[in-house]
Parts: sequence; C-alpha cells; structure tokens
Amino acid sequence: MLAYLIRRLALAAVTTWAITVVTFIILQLPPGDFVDAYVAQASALGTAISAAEATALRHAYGLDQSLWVQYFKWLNLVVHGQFGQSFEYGRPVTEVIGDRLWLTILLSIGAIIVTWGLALPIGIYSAVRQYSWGDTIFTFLGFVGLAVPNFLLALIVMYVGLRLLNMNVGGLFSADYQLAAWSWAKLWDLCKHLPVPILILALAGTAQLVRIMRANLLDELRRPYVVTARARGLSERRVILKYPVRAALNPFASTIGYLLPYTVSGSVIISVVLSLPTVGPLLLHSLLSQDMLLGSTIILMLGVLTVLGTLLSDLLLMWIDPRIRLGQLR
Amino acid sequence: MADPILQVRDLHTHFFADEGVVRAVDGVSFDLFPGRTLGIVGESGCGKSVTARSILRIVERPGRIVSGEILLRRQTGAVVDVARLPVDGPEVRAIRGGDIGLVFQEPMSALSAFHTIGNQLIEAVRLHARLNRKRARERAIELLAMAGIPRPADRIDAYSFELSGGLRQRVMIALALAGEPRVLIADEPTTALDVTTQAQILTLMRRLQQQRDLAVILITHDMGVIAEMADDVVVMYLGKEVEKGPVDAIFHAPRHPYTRSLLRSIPSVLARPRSRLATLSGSIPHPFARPGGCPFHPRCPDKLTGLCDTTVPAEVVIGEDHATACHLYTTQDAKVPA
Amino acid sequence: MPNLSRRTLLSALAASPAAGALLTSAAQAAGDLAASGLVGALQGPTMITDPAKFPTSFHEAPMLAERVKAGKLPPVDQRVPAEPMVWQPLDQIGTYGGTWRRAFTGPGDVENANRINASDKCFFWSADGSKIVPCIAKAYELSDDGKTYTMHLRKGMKWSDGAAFTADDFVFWFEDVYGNKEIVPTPIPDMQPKGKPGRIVKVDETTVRFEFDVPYFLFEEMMAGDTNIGGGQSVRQSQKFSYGAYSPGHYLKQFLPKYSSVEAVNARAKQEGFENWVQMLHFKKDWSLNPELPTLGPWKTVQPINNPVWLLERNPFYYAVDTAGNQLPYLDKVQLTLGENLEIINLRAMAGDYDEQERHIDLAKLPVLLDNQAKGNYKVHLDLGFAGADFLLQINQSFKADPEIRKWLTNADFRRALSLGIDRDQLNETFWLGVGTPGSVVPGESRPQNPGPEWRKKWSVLDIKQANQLLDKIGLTKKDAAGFRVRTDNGERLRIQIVAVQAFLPYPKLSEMVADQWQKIGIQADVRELERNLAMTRVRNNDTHIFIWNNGGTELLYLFPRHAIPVDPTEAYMGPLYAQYYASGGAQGDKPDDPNILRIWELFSEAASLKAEGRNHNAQEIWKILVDQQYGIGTVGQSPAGLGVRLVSNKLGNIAGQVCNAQHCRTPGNSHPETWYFKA
Amino acid sequence: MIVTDAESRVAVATQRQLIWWRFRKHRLALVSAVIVVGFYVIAIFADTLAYTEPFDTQAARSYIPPQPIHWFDADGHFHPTVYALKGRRDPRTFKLAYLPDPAEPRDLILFARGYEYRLLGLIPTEIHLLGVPDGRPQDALFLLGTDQMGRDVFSRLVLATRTSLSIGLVGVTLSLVLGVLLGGLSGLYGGWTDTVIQRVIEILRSIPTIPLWMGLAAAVPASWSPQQVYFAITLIISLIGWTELARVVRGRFLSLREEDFITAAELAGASRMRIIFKHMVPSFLSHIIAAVSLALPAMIISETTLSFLGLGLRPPAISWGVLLQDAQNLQTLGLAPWLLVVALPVIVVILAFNFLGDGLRDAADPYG
Repeated sequence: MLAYLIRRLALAAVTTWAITVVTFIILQLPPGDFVDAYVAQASALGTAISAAEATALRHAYGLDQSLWVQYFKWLNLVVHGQFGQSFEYGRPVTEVIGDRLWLTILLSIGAIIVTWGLALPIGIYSAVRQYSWGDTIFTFLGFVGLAVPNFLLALIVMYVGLRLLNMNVGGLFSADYQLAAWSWAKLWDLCKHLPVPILILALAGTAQLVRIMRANLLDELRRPYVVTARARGLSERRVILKYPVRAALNPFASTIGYLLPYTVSGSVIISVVLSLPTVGPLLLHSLLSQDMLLGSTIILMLGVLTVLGTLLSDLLLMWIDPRIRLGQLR
Repeated sequence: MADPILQVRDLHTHFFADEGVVRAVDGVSFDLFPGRTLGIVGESGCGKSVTARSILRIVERPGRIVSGEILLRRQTGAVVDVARLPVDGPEVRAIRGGDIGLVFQEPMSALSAFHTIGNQLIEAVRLHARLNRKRARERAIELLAMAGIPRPADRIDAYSFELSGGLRQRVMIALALAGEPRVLIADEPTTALDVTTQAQILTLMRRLQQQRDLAVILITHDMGVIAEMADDVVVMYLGKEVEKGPVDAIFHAPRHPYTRSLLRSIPSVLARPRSRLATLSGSIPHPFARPGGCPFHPRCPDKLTGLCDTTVPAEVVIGEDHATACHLYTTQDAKVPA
Repeated sequence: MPNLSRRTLLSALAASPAAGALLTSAAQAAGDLAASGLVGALQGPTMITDPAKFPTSFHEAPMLAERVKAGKLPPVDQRVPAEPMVWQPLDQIGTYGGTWRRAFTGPGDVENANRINASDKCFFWSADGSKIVPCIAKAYELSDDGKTYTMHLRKGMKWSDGAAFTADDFVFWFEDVYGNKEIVPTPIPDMQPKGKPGRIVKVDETTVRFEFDVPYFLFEEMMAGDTNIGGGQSVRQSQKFSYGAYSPGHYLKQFLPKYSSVEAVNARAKQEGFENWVQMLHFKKDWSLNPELPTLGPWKTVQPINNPVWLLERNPFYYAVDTAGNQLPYLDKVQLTLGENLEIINLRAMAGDYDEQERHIDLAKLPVLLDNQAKGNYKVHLDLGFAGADFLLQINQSFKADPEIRKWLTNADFRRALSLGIDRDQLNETFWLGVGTPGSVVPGESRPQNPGPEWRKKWSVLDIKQANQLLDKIGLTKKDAAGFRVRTDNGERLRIQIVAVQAFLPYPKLSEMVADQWQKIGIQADVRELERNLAMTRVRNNDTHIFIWNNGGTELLYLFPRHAIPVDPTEAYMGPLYAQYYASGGAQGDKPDDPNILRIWELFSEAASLKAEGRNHNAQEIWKILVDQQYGIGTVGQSPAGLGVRLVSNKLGNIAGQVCNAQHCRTPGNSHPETWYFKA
Repeated sequence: MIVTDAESRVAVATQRQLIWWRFRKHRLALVSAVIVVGFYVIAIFADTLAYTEPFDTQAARSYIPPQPIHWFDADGHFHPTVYALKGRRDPRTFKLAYLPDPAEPRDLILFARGYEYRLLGLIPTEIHLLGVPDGRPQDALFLLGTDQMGRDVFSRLVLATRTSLSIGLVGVTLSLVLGVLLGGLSGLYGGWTDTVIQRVIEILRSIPTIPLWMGLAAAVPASWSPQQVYFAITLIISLIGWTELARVVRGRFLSLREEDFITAAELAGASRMRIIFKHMVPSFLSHIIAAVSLALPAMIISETTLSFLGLGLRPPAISWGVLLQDAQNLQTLGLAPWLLVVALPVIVVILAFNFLGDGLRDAADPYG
C-alpha cells in the first residue's frame, strides 16, 4: 500500500515536470514573441516603437536569451514557488491570476458537485428503471447535454437571458460589487451569479457521468452478489444502494482526475463567452499577446490541478476499494 | 412421509423481451419435503435457475411469473402462495433468507468485494433475528464455524477475495443459513470448485441437512452430484420438466430420450451454453426460437415425425412418483413396469 | 444597385436593373442623417481667457473638503494655480459628486483613460478640432525664423501630490529620461527636424524654450497633436513609452541610477520584483499601473489597470475651475470595469451599465443600441470622423518577392482599376449602415488640408467598364476559364493577396466583399485574416500585397502621416522599404523609382519648415497625388465607425451634441469630461 | 405451437446478424444512422444542395429573414413560388425591413441552373437541386435568410456542413491510426513500451484540452492557406483525440493477448503487424466502430470550438465554427437571430453520432 502511494506520488512528480516541458513548448510554438505582439498593439494605438526600443524591451525581459535559458529560468522560478512577472500586466503572475484562480476552482468544483449531485441519482434511477419513461427522458436529455457544446449553450443562455428574461447573465459580480472588498454581501452576490455558469459547465459532465453510472450500475446489477443479497431478504433499496451502487461508484472515483481538467477546460471557453473573471479569458489573452510567463503559469497550474485530481482519485480509489488497499489489484 | 414444505404447481415464468417471449419455466411442478433433497437437472438455459429464482421471487425484469403456485409452509404452519405475494413486500423479504436460503454457484461474484464477509453475514443475521451488533457478530462467527471455516473469528473481517474458493462457498452456505431457513436452494454450489473441495462442500451440505432437517433443492447439470445427493429428481429441458421421479428410477430406468442422453454423457456434461453436447446431436435452440411440438424433437434420436414436431407431449405417469412428457409413452405404457 | 448612403444626394437615384431584392431605401439627402437626431452640433465648453472674467474665490468637492478639514490637504485656493484654466461649461455650472461608470478591456486598453485624462497635454484643440488652444501651458510663441519655440506654464501649478510643476520637469524629462539611452535608445523625429536634434532649455520657473537648428514651424502642431512629444504624460509615459516632454522629476529621480547608483537602483528593482531598474522605471512612470505617480490630469489612478476594475479618483490639485470658481472635475471617480470581450461591453452598455461610453461601441449594433435607449436610460450620439477612409487598402509599393505582382502593384492604372472596381455604396450600406461617406482617401471637406471636393470621387466611384478598359489597356487581357485575368509571365491566374486583421471594423469581412466585387473586373483576391502581430511581422518582411487599415489621423497629415504616405517604418503598409529609406535618410531600405513618391516626400519634408498656410498647401498637393495615384484605395470614411458611437446616460449634464472624433482631439478628451456632471 | 418465421430465423442467425438485430432494436440509433448518412450525403452533394454562391455578397440583401416558399398559387393549385423582396432601411431605427412582393413571383424549380461548380470535385456543372427559372436564386430564394453581407445562409450552412463533417472524419481517421497503433503496441508488447505510452497518454490528458488546442492552434502559421490550416487543425484535433481510442484498443489487446488464436498465430511465425491487423483488429472491429462514432462528435465539437475562439478555421473558409463565430454578437441576437440556425445541425449531428455510437456499442457488446 505504501509502495503504491510512493509510486503514485513519483508518477505525479514526473507528470508535473513533463507538463512544464510541454507547456513551455506549446507557448514557444507560435511565431514571434511578446515584444512583437506588444509592438503590434502599440502600432494599432498609434504609437511607434522603434526597432531599437523593441530590442531594449526584449533585453529587459530576457526574451533575447536562448530557449533553454528561458526554460530553466522559469523552472527555477516555479520550483521556488514564484512565477515571475507578467509582461503585459507588469505585475507578478500570481497577483494577476489572483482571485481568478480561486473563482475558476470554485466554478469547477461547483460544477463537479452539481455534476455528481445530479449524475449519481439520475444514473442510479436510469439503471434501476432501465427503459422506463424516466430513463428514456434522462437518456435523451443526457445526450442533448453531450451534444450541445457548452459554449453554444452559454450563447443560447445569454440569448434567452437577454431576449426573454431581460437579464444579463454574464459576469460573476454585479456592478456594485465589482470593486468592493470581499464581504458577506459580495459573497452572496457571487453566489447569485454562480448557478448559471455552473449549470452550463456541469451539463456535459453530468450527461457523461449519467451514462457512465447507468452503464456501470447495469453491469453491477447483473452480478450474482445482487441476487444473493436479494435472496437474503434485503429490501430492494438496501440491496441496490449497499451493493451494486457501491461497486458502481468505484470506477466513478477514477473519473475525478479527468473530470477536473475537463471542467476547467470547459470553464475557459464559457468564461470567454459569459465574461467570467476566471483564468479562462486571461489564458486566451495571454496566448494571443504571447505573455509567456502568464500563459505558461496558467497552463501549469491547470495541469497541476489535474495531476492533483488524478492523485486524489487514486487515493480515493485506494481508500474505497479494499482490493487495491489490500494489494489484490494494481 | 411428512407434508411437503414447498409445493410448486405448474409454474410458468416467462421473459418478455422485444424479440419475443422466452418461456424460461414452462410448467414445472414438484413437491419438496423436509430432510430430503430434490435435484433439478438440465443443461444451461433449461430454466432450472429461473425456477429457483421464481421460488424466491427474485426473477429479474423482463421476467415474471405468469402462472402457477408456489405453496410454502412457513414456520408458523401457515401455507402461503409465494407466487401471489407482492414482489418486494415484507412477507416475501421475510421468506427470503428466513424460510428459504440460497447458495449460489459463483462464490467469488456472489459475495460483495467491497464488504467484509462479516459485514454481509451480520447484516443477514440481523435481518431475520433481533440481535444487537455484538450478539449478531457472535452468531456470525458461530455460523462460520458451523460451515467448517477454521479460525472463524479472524476470517469474519476478511474480504471474500482473501479466501480460497472452498472457503468462500462455505461462507456462502453460512450466509444462506444465517436466517435459519428450512429450505435451502443450492444453485450449482460446486460447479466452480475443484473435485476435492466439491466433495467437502457436498459433505458439509449433507451434514447440515441432517442437523437441521433441511429441505434442499439442488440445482445442477452434473448427474454425478445428483446421484450422490438427491432423493428426487426433476429433469428439465427448455423450461419444461421432461421427466421426474425418485433418483433410483431416473438413474436406473430413464424414460425420456433426453434423460437417457444426459445419463450417457456422464461424466463430462460440462456443457457450455449453446455448444454441442458430447453425445447429443444438435445444440440447444435459441431461446426465442423454441421448436414447436416437443421442444426436444430436433435433437431427439427417437422422434416420431409428424407427431413430436407438432404436438406438445403431455406428462404421463409411468411409475410410482415417476412421470415423463414424451410421445413415446402413452398411458398404456405407464402400466408397463420400468 | 441603388443602395446609397444616406448622405448621397438624390442624383444618385438612377434606375438600376431591378433584379430581385431591392433596397429601395437608402436614397436620402445628406440632411437626413441629422434628421435621425443622432448627430448634434460639434460643441464643447468655452474656455475663458480674459483674466478679468476669472473667478475670485474657489470651491471644491465635498470629498476634498473633508480631507482639508482633516488636515490632509491644503485648502483649495492653495491648490488651484494662480493662473488656472477657466471653463464655462457647455450648459450650466455642475454639481459635485458621482462615479462615472465605463468599460475597459484590460491592461492593453490604457488609451481608454489616457484620453479621458488628455488635459495633461501642453496644448490641445478647440472643440471642433480646428484651432490650437492652451492646456497645461497657457501660451507659446514661435520665433520668426521658426527655430525657437517658447512655452509659458501656469504660475502656481502643482502635481497631483502637491509638488510644484515647473520648467524643471521639462528639463528633467529631456536630460534624464529622453536623454538616457537605456530608456530611450533612439531619439524621436519630433525632436529632430531634418535629423538635427533639438534642445529643451529652462528660461525661468514657468518658461520653457525648445531650440532647433532648422526652421520648425510645424512644432506648434506637434506640441498640440497626439504626438510623441505633445501627447502628454498619461499616454506617452505609460505602456513602457518615455516621451511626452515632461516628467515628475521630484518623484522619478529615486529610480534613476544617475541620482544614486546602478547597483542601488537594481537592488531596489530586485527587491520589488523587477529584473532590472529599467523594468522598474517603466512601471513607476506608468500612471495606469502606479498610483503613487504624480500626474496633472483631472483624475488619477487609485486602483491600477491590471485589476478587474481600474479606478480613477479626482486629482485634488487639478488646474482647471469653472466660471463660478468650482475646481474641476465635477465627477469624483471614474470606474472602468473589465469587459472580457466587446460583445459583453456592448451588452452592458445597452443595459445602461455605463454612464458614458464611446470606446468599444460597435457601429454595427446601432439598431440594437437605439432600441434599448429608453430601457438603458441613455442617448446615442454619432460623432463623425474627418478621415477619408475607415477601410483603406494600402498597396505595397516596395513589394519585391514576385516581379509579376510587383509590376502590377506599382502600376497606377492597375491600382485605379482596383479602386474603380469597388462598389463603395455596398460597403457603406453593409458595414456603416449607410452613415459613412464613400470616396477617396482625402480628409473631410471641412478640414484645411482637404484639396477640394472634386478629389473625393476621382478614381473612386464604381465604374466596372472603365476598370476593365484600364486593365485591358495595361496588358492584362487574357482570362482563364472562370473569367479571372491571368499573369503575363506564366499564364496562371493573377492572385492578389489582401491581409486583414480584426480591428476597428470587421476588416476581413469587408475584404471578402471587395474580393467578391473584384470578380467583376476579373481580379482574384485572396483574403487572409491574420493575427495582428503576425500581420505586422509580414509587413516588416515586405511580404504583403495589400494591407487593410484605416487612415484615421491623416486629416492632420504631418502629425500622423503613416497611413497616407510611406514615411514611417513602424507601420509602412504602403512600402516598408521606402519608409525605411525615408526615415533613415537613405541609409536603409530602397529608393523608390516612382517620381510621384519622391515628390510627395519632397512636399512632406519641406512642410516642417513652413508656416500654417504653406503646410496646408503642401498637404493639399500631397493629397491630390495620392488620389491620382491610388497608393491607398479609400472606400468609406468620415463616419462614426471608430469611437464615434457614443452612449451617454441621460443623467449626465454638459454633454456635447457632437464630439470632435479624431486622433488629435483625443476623443472624448477635448470635449473635457471634467466639465460633465450628474444632474440631480 | 406454431413456429414463426422470426423465431426460426433467429435460430440460425450469425453473430453479425445478431449485432444488426440488436442494433436495429435501438430505434434511436437507427434513426440516428439515417441522419448521419443524410448529413454525409449533404456533405458530398453540398454544392448541388446549395443554390446561391456562398461568397456572393450584396448589401441590398443584408439580413433578410428566412423567406417561406409559397406552395400554392392564388387558385389553390400546387405551384411553389418565391417572391422577390423590397427592402428599405428605416432612417430612424437603422433597421432593414424587407417586404415580399407578391406581384413578382418566381417559380421554385428543381434541378435549376445556378453558379458553376464541380460535382464531386470532378464534373463541372451548374445544376442545383433548387432554384428559380432565371438562374438568379440570390434574388429571391432565402430559405434560411441572409447574413450581414447578404450571403445566403442556407447555402453557406450546407457548405459548412461539408467542412465540419469532413474534419471530423479525417480527424477520427488519424486518431484511429494513432490510437490503434499506439494502443496496440501498448497492449501487445506490454512492459516498458506500455509504460511509456501510458505515461504519454496520462500527460496529454493532464493538460487541460482547451489550452493545449489553443497553444497548438496559435502555433499554426496564420500565413497558411485555409486548406493548410484545415489540415493542421484536423491534425491537432486528432493528436489529442487518439488517447481515448488507444485506451480502448489497449484494453482489448490486453484481453486478446491471452487468447489462443493469437498465441497460435505467434507460434506460426506471423509478424507483429500481421497479427495486429490480420487477427486482432478484426476481432474487435465492432468496438472500434462504436468508439469511432463516439469520437466523431468530439472532433466536430473541437473544430467548432476552436474556430469559434478564432483559433481554428477563419473566413473565407466556411465551417460550423466559423458561422457560429459570425453569429456570436448582439446584432445577430437582436436583428438576425436566424443566423443562430447553425447551432441546430451541430446539435443534431452530435446527438445522432452519440446515439449511433451508443447503439453500436450496445449491439456489439451488450455487456461491455
């Protein structure tokens, strides 16, 4: 069991390192650098940046160094828990990301909770009452949920909100609270804004998990231990909740690891559509303006979240599955 | 002989699938007596397991009991028709485990891997007896000991996958007896076990039957096990009973061509579903495509063309407690001693 | 098709082949746009220059009065300069208080509030954008030889931290910022006419002299325009720029090695999280990032731009008052809220979330914006620009990669044919909703540099027949099966590439429409939508055939010439190699062989040493050549497409009917937001 | 008892037939299969189904709402016609208003003349399924209205379908090759090959997909022609999409590796590749088909998302994502909501693929 834990931790570390490499490569792929993007932007605003100035800027930001040097400089910062300065914002990357990361996580976790909260009971219902009306309806809705790309859903919700309900569903705060320091009132304001994006974000995941839960549970329901449990005189509810649901939950735990990046990825794009102050729009923007340190830090953070999620789901699996705990299964 | 504890009368359990209706059990009747063992034998898919599940009312959708009676004499002496009880009602639940215990063929998958055997056993104990946790645990250990499990106090906290196949089957038996039932249905209890363990389990079952005056329904495709264990035998083919009678009569004077084929195929009748029987021509038809007339006629070496393939044979009594459903035998033949 | 602009006269109502869907609308007289009620009078507050009419006692905002009471601030008469700027507001004396809610798009959008704060320029423009008027400086004189420019500051004027604002701040900028090669590696053309560096000299506390070696009459315009030298502190010293003629020396000295040591400032930089002192200085002198920075504008940053809300608050030492002696601005705060994309900003604007917003408002949404006026409690104003082309096809004259393509791009008749092949009315109707003016590149007729009304139409109306004749004449006679003209060298289809970026208007879509129209003259155009910095890279590499931009700002040709003539290598879409040649005085790039370009250069460089009339004459001459040669094909302009759709809350007072919409007017800067107020 | 035909038929059914029957039982899947095939037919004959040249702009046709077909003439006879439109822009609201002109009806005819194109990319023709007699459908036929530039939405939608569906198909093919190859190697060889491939998959899946796309798509040189971008986008999408398929394949291989017939083939000296493609792949083809039909919608969503973000295909290319991006603005919501119609085929196709995939999976392996 300890060996398993160590193996998993080591794996997480290696994966994290690999992510730093991949991240760095991805961000170096587009042609040009931040100064190019900056010069282009300045031009659009009617200001000339001379070639000499561009060179000076490049030097000031270390963009004239080799990729290896830049990578290791960044890695060094990362290892020390720093992430450097955002070129564009002129602030430490961590500050720029600041609240946005927490809002992203809040949104994602909210979405995951909603996903699970809806998917589990619906999945159980659908499996137990396979081919019933309810199952058919949920199955259909589930597929619709899978079929509507969430940005499209966000667009539609925006449209409906605007045209029919006369409300703007974008953003996470009312104008009055944009600026305010954190307070209970602001938190409440945030809570009021959260449901729509969370539901949009949760929809696809919910649909998917309902499918998984239903399939898993259908598998489990066919297993002999269900028959024997029933034959022992347990009530149907007890039989199902104690045995097959428990077993069907097992592979579920392993989905956490992937649910998190999936949700976070989804949050990036719906945040762009709904103008949510999460890391999504920041990431998109940093990629376009080639704000290297900002972009790579965000991707790295999301990657690490994923690794943590995977680790978490491994640990959870270990905790809930005696076969793994007792070393029967790897 | 004492009154039967369980009487099954013309039981029909059908599965209603989109492709058609599967008559998994199509008219089965038998009596079961305390202290005696009834063997139900037949190839896979012949309906023997469905019969067992029908008795416990745990047939899964889309299957359901269409007609027939399952008369159970409960411990109170009252006789109830299990087939008429609400399927998940309290009475049926009390009967399951309380009056009738079930032992399943796959001890590995018949136990939850996520719960200790103690957890499952204690649950079963407390379901049918008002005991506190501590007493229930003691009772569970007793049960394990009774089922011949060494070091039961340690084993109670183990998971099923930590035990050997034989021990698992003993756990299953302990579990089946946790509610002190008087009827035990053992559905292929030894199929998954090696020969030595098989013998041990059968011995255990026989011992427990004697100790508790249990009525046992033993479901198997293994004629050897039947010969060793059963007092009475029902031979099933495609949901119908083709022959039934005392074990001696069946073994020494089998009448139905199918029974005869089965006996000829001893010892290797480990038939896989829909595969060829060693000595039987043809394979079991698809359940949706049951042949007309006598279900066995496509494979029957003695079939009477024009009769067997058009008319379902009625059951004919051909001896004391010995009956068969075959056109080869008429009521006249019945008088002919075997 | 008779889909004509609202401004097109009825004469254009010619019958047309009535095929299918007819847009019979549009023929409306020029007056109709005014009748829409969206275009008001070009107006603004009145500047009082007669000291006799100056107020004698001063008043201040309640917000500041409290601080004075608490002893944190000197009383108002000590904060207002002895020679204040005095405004008579447009409608009436306002009342203090309130927060102006507005939108911005992130740290790249500094210009958003730079323009609100544009009153930190030395000189500015009158409300109609035609005359130079005082700003932080009260007057200037140019010597008769045009070599000396003397500027007079306001006595007793102070920085936002209370320190005196004097001639020393100009000298500090000139010597310690502009003069430091690590900060400013290359001198700016603004400060070196004919390549000869100028100097800044302190005469006394309130008098600054700019000295040049050659006549430089143009400098008066440079100091008033949105130029590197005259743009003012907020725009020219934010975003890593280091221009703008003056700097708060008393504050910035601590970050310069000159006043301590390189080690000391670098150590401080490291401590504050910067890699070196230059990076730190770029941060410290940026008013949008550093709330501590002393400034001169009406508002100063209290929460920096790199937050979801960029918050500005009144400058307690602001130098302007109204005629009643109230220190301006009236509005306490400006709250700029981050909008992650333009759609969201327009959506919120419609909901009435902003009190005044002209930036990021999309002309294409005008009908929707009008629909929501009552609900959002705002009024829509259209501010028409002066520049000739909001959508300008700049044809690369120095293209070399493909001799065949070069041959045609540099052929005047080819360019004329392209221009004649564009149906400007279609573009106007589709993308300007008919409110633009179709025609050539020249600035509006009201502008002094306009060469005359006949130049609006020359080579710039749809004439497919003539276009085809021109193309046939120059030898592009052969066509392929699909009807496209083919190259003369290898018989393949002649393909002209249009590079367009997403900017003020949907340039890629406009280009697609043009490409579709050019089919009728047998020209195949491939539209490439590129990311802006990639497009710039391609321009620098002299890799584009036609690049799309606008010519906003060219109405004052000398202040912002780059989209009219190839002189500025920064954005030399008309010929990067030629622009390099001009800018480097012949050291780099290629010399054009087109005499017309050389003539333009001659007129252009001569103008710096000419007085106003001579300069305007030269500009007119240049415009005539440009129209005749069609280096840039103008399409539709003088429209509200850029910064010209203005939503103003009905609660705001002293709002102009029309605001000067031009680069040099720093829209909405020269309508002086400091005189706006919330009606009770 | 009477033997019905159905029963006896089942009795002799092959495995393949059983799959088909089980599949047929999924009515939704069956309907979906028809829809999917229908969409691909649309994709193949896109130019024939389109009636107006998709790049034909005209200010006088800006934002025309969808116009109905008038099926019956005044006498009640079946005589489908469409009307020409008269439009004007309101000088106060700046809105465009179009009025049909019943005085100028045009017959709606089948196999009409229109713009020139090459049928199946080969045969030059100008015959289109729908049109009007004068060969100028752009003046009167607006089944789904027009966009800002007066381009016909129906025609563009049909052509976008071709782009988006083919991206999905090409992308899935690439993913499939990668997935089968790497998943196969992983499952067949095991050991460190397996470990390495599994780690790569894990890392790829640890990077949130959207930034990964965004990074890779931003790296596509924007100077590339639309065709090159098209292939690059497809490649990018499949580069990420293969992991799931590889996982499925690996699992199958792991279980198959133990089967006797593989061992037999190995003993007989067959090469690895031969074993994979000759013996193993066929044995789980049905799973692959199911996995593919489930992967396809993901591909389509990917393209749509990327293009929507402005990182995928760009105009003048026409794809669902491009059209959606074009529709994502306030003026569309307020003035031309019909431009959002593109959402419909996206949803329908993805839905159909999901149902189809689900049905196939159930049919191939009811308990898997």
